[in-house]
Amino acid sequence: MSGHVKNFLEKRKTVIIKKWFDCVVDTYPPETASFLKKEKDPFNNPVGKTTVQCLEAIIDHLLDKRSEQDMISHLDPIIRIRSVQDFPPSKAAGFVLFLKKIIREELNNQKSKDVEINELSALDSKIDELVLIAFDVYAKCRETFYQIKANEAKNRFYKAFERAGLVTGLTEEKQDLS
Amino acid sequence: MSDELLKPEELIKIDHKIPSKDWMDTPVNIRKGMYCYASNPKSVEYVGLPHARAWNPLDDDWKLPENWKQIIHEGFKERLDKFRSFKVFMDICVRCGACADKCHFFIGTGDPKNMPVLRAELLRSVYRNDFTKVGKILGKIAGARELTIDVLKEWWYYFFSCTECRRCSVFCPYGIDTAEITIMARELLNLIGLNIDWIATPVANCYRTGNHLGIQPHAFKDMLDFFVEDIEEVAGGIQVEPSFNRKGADILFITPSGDVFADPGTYTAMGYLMLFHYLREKYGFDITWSTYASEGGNFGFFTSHETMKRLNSKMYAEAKRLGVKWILGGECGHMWRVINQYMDTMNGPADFLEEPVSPITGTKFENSKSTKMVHIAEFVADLIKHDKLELDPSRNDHLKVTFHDSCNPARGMGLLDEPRYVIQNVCNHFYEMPDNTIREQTFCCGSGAGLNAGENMEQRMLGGLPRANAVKYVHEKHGVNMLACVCAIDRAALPPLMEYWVPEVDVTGMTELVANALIMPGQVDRTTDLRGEEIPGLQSDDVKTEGDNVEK
Amino acid sequence: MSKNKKMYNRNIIVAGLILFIALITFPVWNYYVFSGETSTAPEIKLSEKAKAAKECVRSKEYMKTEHMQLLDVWRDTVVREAKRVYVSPNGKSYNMSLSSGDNSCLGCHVDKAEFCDKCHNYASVSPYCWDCHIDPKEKK
Amino acid sequence: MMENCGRRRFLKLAGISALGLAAGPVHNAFAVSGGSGEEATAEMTKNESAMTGDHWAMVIDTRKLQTESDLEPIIEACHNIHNVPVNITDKKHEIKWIWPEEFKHAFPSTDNHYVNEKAKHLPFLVLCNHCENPPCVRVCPTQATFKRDDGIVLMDFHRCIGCRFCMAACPYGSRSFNFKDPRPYIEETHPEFPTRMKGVVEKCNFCAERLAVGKMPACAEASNGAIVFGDLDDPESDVRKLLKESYAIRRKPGLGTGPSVYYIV
Amino acid sequence: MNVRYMYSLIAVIVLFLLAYAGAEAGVWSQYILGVVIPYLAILVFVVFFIRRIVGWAKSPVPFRIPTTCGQQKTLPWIKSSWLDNPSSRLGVIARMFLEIVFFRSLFRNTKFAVKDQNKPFYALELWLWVGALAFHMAFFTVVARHLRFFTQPVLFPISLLENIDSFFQVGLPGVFISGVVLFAAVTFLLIRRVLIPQVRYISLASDYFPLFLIFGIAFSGLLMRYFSKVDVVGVKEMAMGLVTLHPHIVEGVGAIFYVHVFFVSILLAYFPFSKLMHLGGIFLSPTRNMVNNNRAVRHINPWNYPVEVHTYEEYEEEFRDKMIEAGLPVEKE
Repeated sequence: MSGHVKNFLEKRKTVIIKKWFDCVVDTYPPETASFLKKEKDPFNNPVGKTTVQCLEAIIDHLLDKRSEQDMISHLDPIIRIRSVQDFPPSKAAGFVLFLKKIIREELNNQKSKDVEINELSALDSKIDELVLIAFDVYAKCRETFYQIKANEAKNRFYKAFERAGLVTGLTEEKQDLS
Repeated sequence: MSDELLKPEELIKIDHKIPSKDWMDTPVNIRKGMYCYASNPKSVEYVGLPHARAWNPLDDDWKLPENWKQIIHEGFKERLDKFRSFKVFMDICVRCGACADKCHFFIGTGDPKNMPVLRAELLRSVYRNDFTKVGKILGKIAGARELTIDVLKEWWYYFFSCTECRRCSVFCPYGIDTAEITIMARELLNLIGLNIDWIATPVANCYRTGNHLGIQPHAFKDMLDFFVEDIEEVAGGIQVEPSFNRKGADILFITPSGDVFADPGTYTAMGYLMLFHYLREKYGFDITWSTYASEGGNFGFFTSHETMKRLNSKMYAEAKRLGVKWILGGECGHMWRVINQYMDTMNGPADFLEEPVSPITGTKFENSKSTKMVHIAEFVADLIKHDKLELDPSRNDHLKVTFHDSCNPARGMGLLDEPRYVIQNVCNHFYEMPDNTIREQTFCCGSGAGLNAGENMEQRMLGGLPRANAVKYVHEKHGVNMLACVCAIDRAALPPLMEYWVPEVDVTGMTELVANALIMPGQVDRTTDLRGEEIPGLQSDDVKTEGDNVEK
Repeated sequence: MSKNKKMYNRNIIVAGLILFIALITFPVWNYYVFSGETSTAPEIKLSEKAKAAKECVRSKEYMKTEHMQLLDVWRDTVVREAKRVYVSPNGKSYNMSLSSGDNSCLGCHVDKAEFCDKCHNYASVSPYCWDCHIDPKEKK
Repeated sequence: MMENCGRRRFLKLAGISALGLAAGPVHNAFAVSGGSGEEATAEMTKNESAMTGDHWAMVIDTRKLQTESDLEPIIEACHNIHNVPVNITDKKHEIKWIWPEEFKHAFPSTDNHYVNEKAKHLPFLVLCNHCENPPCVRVCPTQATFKRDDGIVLMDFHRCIGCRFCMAACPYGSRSFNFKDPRPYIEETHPEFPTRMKGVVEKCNFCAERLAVGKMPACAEASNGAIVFGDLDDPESDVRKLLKESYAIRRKPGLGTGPSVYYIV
Repeated sequence: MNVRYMYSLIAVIVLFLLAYAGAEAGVWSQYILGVVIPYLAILVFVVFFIRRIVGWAKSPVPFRIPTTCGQQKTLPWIKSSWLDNPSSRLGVIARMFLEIVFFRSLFRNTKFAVKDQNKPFYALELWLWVGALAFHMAFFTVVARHLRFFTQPVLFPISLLENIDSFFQVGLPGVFISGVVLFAAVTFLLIRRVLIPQVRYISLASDYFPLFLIFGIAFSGLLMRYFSKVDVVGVKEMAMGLVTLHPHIVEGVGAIFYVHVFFVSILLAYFPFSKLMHLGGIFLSPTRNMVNNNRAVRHINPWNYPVEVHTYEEYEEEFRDKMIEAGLPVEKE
């Protein structure tokens, strides 16, 4: 991809992140959204803080070459949170798509002629790729989550009983889910 | 197709600006993963609580007794007359909002009704309607509303989404304690048979067998016997000999049964055994366990004051029967809130016991001279201070430890420095989490007060997010890999929490760390910790520990 | 269960309430027990000269409530703009001065104690005019 | 009209102009019903006899003031009518508007080391120089010291908060600070002029209060012609004439403050 | 538009119009506004305030449940937090004092921020604390200052307070800082409630009403002092009339005075029925006014009653065989 889009993203990074963050945060109820936006303490506001950090990282590395593994690590923290919050999968992972609209808006605002249409569609497909990765991450998080859930009782009680030899006959079937 | 569905404009449009409806007009939405199953009628029946029945929170019909409104109203009135805290807290909140963002559930879920002030308003609105003139006259303008089935459902959902951790109370200028309000609300709900099973069944079990899992006495002993074997293995041939229900022992030991039956609490239990063995060998320390009072934790506390008292009574009863001098309490959170703030008042005076004195150091535990029950952290800290324990902290060198203050010992008792003193004497690598997430400002594990069930896992993950987030911070900054705590619910709740948010961090009890570092009399070289894991550096060639290949 | 008649922590709460009532009613008992001073507002006694003049620089009502504002304006105008003559709405000229000369405030209202202090004391107003300006009568 | 002006300033000072804006209409509404709703129709003017000028200045003919005793009546005249507390014995707390100074202190920047013997012992009468570029005005945080259009550097004692920045800024030491209540140290108070209060700075005012009623400054009046006062911008004035005739110097000219007090030597 | 604050705003506007009309209507209505209503308001305030407190006092404190915000008193060599986790009466008094006078719990609002990568620092999130403290302190000062109207001769502490309050001698009449601060603080608290969505969400009409009312009181007060002057001597005469129980009306005092007095009366009468009772309630808050000496001194619950328990005998009865088999000692073989 040529440098125009990259330059543009770099130049308008703060604005784009700000807008994107606002969009993502507005997926929460308004009372909560204001808290997420306002509260600066990362320990009193892990959701807001994680969200903004992840969005930054994604923008920074959006156009990198070898990005798939990196992108997973950038998307993981935010989706890890959203996947246990009250969102359907489309919303939990779909926030990535807000980026398309925001970038277009920004391009219009800037009346930037540099970025050509084919560059833009290349960017779009990058974002599409990102969404797919986001869904992968989402699925992975849910999978982990259910594993934890399934293992909990076992880890908590069964394991101890088993170690104590108070449970017999199931050892062959034992499979480690962790 | 995707064009139609996922146009960003549309997504944005849909998600933007949800009209802000008045909270009173927003009915509760009981969501999967965010609530606990209804109580099993058998459990409710066993302890003789009213209106036992099978019901499902997701159903429209909760099979309430005919006169449920009257029951609630009368129960409300009775509690206002019995508890000044309740009455005052119903009246004086100014809704300043200081508590709003202090609740871990609000921080994690973002559900506005999880703000402590609003949680309390759920009850207050009905209070105004039923018990104040202004509310009766002005109605909704005065913030009053009638108790309807929707309001009741809201109560049930949100008062079983409070872990009674009291963090909000720390910041309230009037000390309004949402825990206190939640306790009252749960009492009211129990009057019409609305409880959750993760509370009701442990209550019944504790009542009958003495522990919340319903483990019968022989199994309890078996379990400890197994620890004896395990200790022999990991501690190089040490043969510990716990005693049970032994009359004439000096001291009775009571710990939550979670330590006996659930990982990683079991390692803490092994720690107790090793510590007691060490003290017996060295100083003739004389302590007994009980199978009757084998549960320190008190799920009655999450049901009603009366149930709490019924379960708690076993401690003094057993101490009296066995004729011990005083009671030593293990690591537990709400057990200690009950002991510290309720036990003596409810089931005392314990005049058949002696004022606690450490038989080893001679230290008088002045602060527990009436209740006659000493916390193991106080007891061990005193031993270490008097140099009565031979310790090798380097045996914990593979651990980088941080300490999670459990809500109840922190905000209902003030046990902050004792466990820190102990841990810092048995570990060389100790790191604190940020100031506003520890001590009296500690974040809840998200699973306290009976919410430690399996079905509400999302709720627990979100409630524990602020805690996990602070752990993650020290993990990333200092490489912390072990989260210590002095609470059995923590030891049950934090491992899955860590597994989801910070998979590299494990959970331990304080006494496990002590036992790791303790140089047992007559031990041969110990190369593993209590978990049977090799301690790097003590082995001729380092073997990589297992935990490392857990998938991300 | 509870008889609903008994008060708990009775002593300290009753003591607190008595303190509360004492505070609320302070002005009343302070008046009856300690001061007992007449409560009517002081009458302003006009000097002969003022009586003769019949009118002040502005109307009586205006002066009653706004005199401090007027003086504030005067002092600024005099010091900062060097304007010292006040032509009142009805055309008369006055020397814009609190205390100097016959045509000043005190030149007419010659008795400061009667004219100023009485009301100021009553309303607990302590203007700092007299820290610098000199009442000609008190002149040492 | 003037009163409006005054109120505006008051508001600015009090920092509650926002409240004032909101209060305006309500005030008017109430003004009709309660209190006094009188329209401000009074006018404030200068005295007819007031002396006006564009740049008041003073020329001191040191040739006519040879000894301390020549100066004494002048100083007394000033301090008397201005209620300057002259009985303060503690030198550090002394208050002075106009006083004698040795040549080397009055004119330290003169590079002539060998001043003639006469000048060396001559007492020079010094006072506030009413500079064209007064440093004291620049530093005053409350505008208590300000420069009038007619060149007089004046103090508004009402506004002085006693920060003493002006004292630090004045290169001539023309200002004094009231460390204590001055009244007990005044022999006979002069009711025409106010005293000062504790914590206020004071200095010579070029007898602004006398000019306002058409009188010459007290020192000039008491000097038997040794001190001449007049408008520097008026070519016909006495001061201009004098300066044309004789050689005059000013204090510390190098500082660029532009004193309005000239000394004929 | 939020109905909750609209209700309150409209209520206060209606009250204003009532008072304004009353002040204009004639001497009889001025008498009602200036004498009858203030007396009634005080009476309602005192009687119902006491009733409310007594009501609270009739409920016992069955358990000792202080919120502990620091280290407990324990082993002698561990430094305990005598203030945040008081183990003595003195500690409780100090804790309550700091809470009531300086709103210490609100002050606790620390925030953590990571500036550069690894340098965390703590900042205090103090706006609510500053606003609330300024509001209450200023309110108290203003009330105390008003005693100059209710005492004759004016007591020394009151004039002293006035002098301090008007320390910055700005303009004439001198500006009282407390009045301006009160007005600013009440405006801040009001705006905060309206603008922060989180706080707006939890606010009820009864939260806005006193704020609007106090705003009205402060505003009318400032107006009277600085802009639309009233006859202060007349005001004092009327105030002294109330105090000496020989009430009367002084004519020509100005309508705004009646508005001011009416607002204050409404506030007083409203007080005991509202959240404003936190003034009294804070003294009775069990989480703050109790000593944390739970394990050292037994607390008595007046309604403690015996409960049904599962005795050891019942327990042994059920599990005796298994216990014997496992080698556990039993009472009855």
